[in-house]
Amino acid sequence: MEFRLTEDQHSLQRALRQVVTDRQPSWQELTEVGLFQLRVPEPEGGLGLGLPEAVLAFEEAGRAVLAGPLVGTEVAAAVLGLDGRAEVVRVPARGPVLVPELPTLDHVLLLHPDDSLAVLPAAAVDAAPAAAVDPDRPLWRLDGTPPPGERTPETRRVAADATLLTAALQVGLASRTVAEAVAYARTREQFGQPIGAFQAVQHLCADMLARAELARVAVYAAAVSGDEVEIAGAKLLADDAAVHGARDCLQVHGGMGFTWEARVHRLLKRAWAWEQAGADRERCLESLATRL
Amino acid sequence: MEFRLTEDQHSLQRALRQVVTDRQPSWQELTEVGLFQLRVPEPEGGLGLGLPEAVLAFEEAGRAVLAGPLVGTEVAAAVLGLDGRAEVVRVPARGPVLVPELPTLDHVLLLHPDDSLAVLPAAAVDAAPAAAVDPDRPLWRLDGTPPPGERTPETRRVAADATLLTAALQVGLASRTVAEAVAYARTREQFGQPIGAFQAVQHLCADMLARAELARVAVYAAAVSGDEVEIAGAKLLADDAAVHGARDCLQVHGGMGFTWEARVHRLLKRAWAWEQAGADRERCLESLATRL
Amino acid sequence: MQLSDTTEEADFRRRLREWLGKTLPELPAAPDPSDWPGRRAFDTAWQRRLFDAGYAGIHWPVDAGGRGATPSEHLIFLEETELAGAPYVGANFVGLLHAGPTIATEGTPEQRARFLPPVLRGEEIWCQGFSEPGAGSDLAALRTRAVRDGDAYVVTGSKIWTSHAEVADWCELLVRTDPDAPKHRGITWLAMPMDAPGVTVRPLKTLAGTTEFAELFLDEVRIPVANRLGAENDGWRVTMVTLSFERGTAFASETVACQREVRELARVARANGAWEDLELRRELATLAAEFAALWRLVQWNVSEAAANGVPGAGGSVFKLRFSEARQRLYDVAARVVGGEALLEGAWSAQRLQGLSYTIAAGTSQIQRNIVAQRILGLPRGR
Amino acid sequence: MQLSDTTEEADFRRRLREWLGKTLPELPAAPDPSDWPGRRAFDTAWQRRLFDAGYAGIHWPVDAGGRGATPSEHLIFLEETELAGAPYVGANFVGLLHAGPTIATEGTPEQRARFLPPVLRGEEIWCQGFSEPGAGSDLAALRTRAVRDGDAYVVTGSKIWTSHAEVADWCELLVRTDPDAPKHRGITWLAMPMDAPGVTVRPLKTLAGTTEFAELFLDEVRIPVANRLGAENDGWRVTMVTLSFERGTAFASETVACQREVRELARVARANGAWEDLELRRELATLAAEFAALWRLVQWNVSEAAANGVPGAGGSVFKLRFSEARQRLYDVAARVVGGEALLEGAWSAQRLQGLSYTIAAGTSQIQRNIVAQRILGLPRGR
Repeated sequence: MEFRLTEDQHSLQRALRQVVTDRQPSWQELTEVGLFQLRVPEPEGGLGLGLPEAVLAFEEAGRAVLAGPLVGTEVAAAVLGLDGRAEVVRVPARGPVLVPELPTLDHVLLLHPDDSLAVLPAAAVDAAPAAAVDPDRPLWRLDGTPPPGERTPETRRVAADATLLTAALQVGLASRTVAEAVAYARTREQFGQPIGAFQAVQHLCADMLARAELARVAVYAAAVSGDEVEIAGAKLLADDAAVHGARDCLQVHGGMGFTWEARVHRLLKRAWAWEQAGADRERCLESLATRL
Repeated sequence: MEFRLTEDQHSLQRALRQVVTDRQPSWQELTEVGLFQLRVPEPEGGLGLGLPEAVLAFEEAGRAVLAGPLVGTEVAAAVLGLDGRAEVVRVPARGPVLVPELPTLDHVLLLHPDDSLAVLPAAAVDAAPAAAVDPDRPLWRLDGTPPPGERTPETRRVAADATLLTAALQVGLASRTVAEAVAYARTREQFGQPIGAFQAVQHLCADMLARAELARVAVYAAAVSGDEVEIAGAKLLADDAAVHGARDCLQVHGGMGFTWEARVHRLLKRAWAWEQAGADRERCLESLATRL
Repeated sequence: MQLSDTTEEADFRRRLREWLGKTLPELPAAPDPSDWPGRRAFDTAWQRRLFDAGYAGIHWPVDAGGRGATPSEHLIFLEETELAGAPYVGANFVGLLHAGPTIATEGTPEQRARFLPPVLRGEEIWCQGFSEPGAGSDLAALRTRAVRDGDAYVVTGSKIWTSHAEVADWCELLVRTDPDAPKHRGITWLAMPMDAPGVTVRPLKTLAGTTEFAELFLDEVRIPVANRLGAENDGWRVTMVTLSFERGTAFASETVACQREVRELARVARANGAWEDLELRRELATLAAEFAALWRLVQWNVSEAAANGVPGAGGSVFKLRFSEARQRLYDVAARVVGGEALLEGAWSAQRLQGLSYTIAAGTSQIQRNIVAQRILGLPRGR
Repeated sequence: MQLSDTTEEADFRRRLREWLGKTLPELPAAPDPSDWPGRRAFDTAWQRRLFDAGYAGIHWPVDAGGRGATPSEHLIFLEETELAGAPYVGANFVGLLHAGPTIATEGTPEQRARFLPPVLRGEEIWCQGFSEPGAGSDLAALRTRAVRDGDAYVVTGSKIWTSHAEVADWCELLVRTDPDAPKHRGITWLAMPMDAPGVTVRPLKTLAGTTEFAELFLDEVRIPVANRLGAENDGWRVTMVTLSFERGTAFASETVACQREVRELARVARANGAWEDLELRRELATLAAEFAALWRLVQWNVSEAAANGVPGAGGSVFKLRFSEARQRLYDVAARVVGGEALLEGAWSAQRLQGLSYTIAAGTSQIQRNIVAQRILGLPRGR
């Protein structure tokens, strides 16, 4: 056992952080840096790396709160060998089927509750634009009955990988909330001292970190094992770390986090969106219960 | 509307607090002071008061963490006109039927999940002693199938009143946990100041108070309205205030609360016991949901 | 303890209900939230109707032009208007619930005569200039500066979180007149005309994407000394005194509204299948119990205030529990409606707005400090 | 990142498993918890078996008589012994995991030769005299006083929360030798023979009704200066140094145990119908996810410690989450078993014992302070 980043993994992490941090790289740049080709075999022009590397990359994407159909495009390339932009969309237990970024997509990977998968050319998808809460993640509402799919070992892999990569995004986002909260708490003064000196704020931040760190390790381990139930558990913890973290980050920012400009709210809105992407809480818990 | 204590209610509260505070009055004393005759009509030798007065009295009993079959004895007298010691026992969704204080009882009022009631002479109850976690509330485990009961408006009153009076006990206990935590936090010093000066401890205590106060008002209101669903809501909040409060009180006491002598643990053990007496959480929530 | 109406209260409730039943159908449609002039017109027209029916300033003293109703009647008014779906106080909020009562208590006869009637009749709108970007929960740390120049104060600084600034006629403004005094001591209360030169209003877009609030930028605004309420440097006391006017009713309408929302959510859940989820059903039941209890707490605080003149220390306890229950309500709503929660709509707007409940008017952290130190008597830290 | 065993690790695991499979059936029945001499005999016999098989002091350096295993092997040892249901370290805890490593690091050759072999062979039992009733989480505020008198220290004071004091041969004792120095500076580490005149052991009944701990009363106990580890007044550093020995394994066995308990609880729930309660089922699933992740965090911290020599700052993060998850586990257990939770039994005993997890070895409040200030770099308050 050596459950820590290898030197190569550290390098990958550093390189990606440089590309995505503090700027919004174009889709072209993300493609060039190989974000979607990490797991594609070398003979097919990819980097031939594994799920752990993909998870590290997506953690950085989450930290930078990148927009775009990240998860689906990676999974389409790595698991289905499909080129172009794609998004994995789950038919939820209730409520509408929502497809992010539909007009930019080549494929919609529609996952049914039983994990059967319909691979749809995006142009053939009948959907209407809907006003999304997250301004950086436009949504389209699917019309009519979702077409049926099929179940193969590959489709189960699509379901599991999409959940895991979304969990990685959430872990990155959760770490971002800790960083933003701490930075603000260090400088903002109230009642004559930085608010970060108040125990209430310190404890809020400490719990944020604890949630983010536990989720991070869970996501890394699930990437190494590739186990579906472990992935479900990791997603559960990552969602909690991201949503709860973004919520607390906003609380630390007080009124100043309540403005549109402060951008703290974008962390929360994205955390909410990713919480429903891949397997949601109910589905993860169901999966975990099957092994008890 | 004048939703506050009347002068008579204040007097009753003061008088009872004097009898029960900081001492364990005997059963004889409790009987003499009229704890079980509060609601019995005056022509029958009672005080002819109402549910609000009974709730105020039981709040004081809870604050003093009194032992004995308080709730059943009151309800037996007030609703069923039965003299002597009694306890209301609910047949739970799962697990054993447990009767507190069996050998001291005259009657066991056995409530089935459908609120049908079997009034049993205690001597006829077949049960074996069981080692209780709460040392001041010995338990007997019912053998065999609980005998069936009958449903009348009176039996529904028994169920509702027992739940409400237990909630009143919990409210008193919850207030006690606040008082004990605050008293300790004011005097115990760590790192050069009273621990009550640390924001973390202050916030724990503030939340304890907020839970206790909300539950108190809920219990008072349910006593005035007598409404079954309002009683269920009050019990839910009172259980939370008591159990959570006792738990936090122990945390405030740190290691010193962990000794048998410190007696803080008795608050928690009693709160756990009363949580399961009357309607428990699941039943209260079911009742609340019926009106939604 | 008594929860039911007295004969007088029942009578008051019946008449109010009759009047609402007759009046509400006559109202025009509510304007779009972004149409500020439309909102002002709608809100002031409603206020005028209240005035004509004798319900304006229901809790104001009679000698200030109000109805002088008992706290119980005030509560009945808030409950019934909310249940009937009547308009909110809206643009009249600051005038009726803060600036007005402050002037009624602390104003000279001339100030009362000048400022109070237009508020009651829905003719003048007030906004509040208290909060500043740098001050946050530490309200008394405000830095907007006023320098005396003859018969006027010259005011420079900025304010934030001002509602209805776009359509207000007046602003109740707190300014610092003595920078050397301890922070609560050097503050003065001024009535600022919003059309005074040097006043700039900039809409402030919130995380919900709306511009419910504005920032005020004040650049050497001249405000007559006659517009000062109370003594110079006594503005903190002047402002705080008004809180005693509130008598426990502050969140009454919202509590009634939350109870309605829980019931509505149960209906949605029954319709879309979420009700079959035992965990969600229990969440809804728990919320129902909490808001029912919070309503009882409102009634309790109002009764205490009626008897003792002040609402007591229960306000912080209420706000702590209410803020958290209401935020949880919208989180539960998001689970009930599923994917709809990611789309703009009533529930997601409430969820976003609701994020302010544990921040605005004193964060929950500050509320806990207050409860611990002022109610429980725990010592301040070093 | 690699979770699977290396060839060497797999080999180590296989041999250990074989040995456990052969040895455990030969063990006598575990003694009653209240039978202290019986417990000592059982625990020391187990230690002797480990010694004979080469597993004693598995993580101790070879030159201290240990096996010098890698952190990964140490973790495998803890995992396999827990999975196999092997005895706990029990009475050997302080000797093997604290006093021993401290002596191995800071002791003179004579001290190492005198004290270490009996610990490894299960011949001498140690207890810990650190905590005091007045100090609590502020461990360094200890007041037990030691005054030098010739070649001995004369010690007077009291200690609390001492496990196995009834059957211990030695006590690793922290005493104050310089009352005028800053509180961390005037402390000295002494090895105290438990049979020294003036030592009184009083069993301490805990809220669980058991006497797992004792109080020590020290009345002018003479302890030879030769029993001092490190320099006078340097005891705080001496004690803290040992923590680096732990290398992330502190809660490894308990984490494995909690995973087993969650599975057991699911079995109980399936048997008694609680599994039909969706909310409870989800609680169990959540706990399963958390303990699985906590086990991964143990593996992470151990790997980091193996590479960097120290376990890093992750310890506080782990303890925070683990303490709370474990307490929740027993609260959920109480809901699963229903009325049984009010009766003495394994689950209620665990629930009561578990109340200490957020208190002992630094309260959760202290852990959060540590995380906030040492890891996140937030400033100390005034």
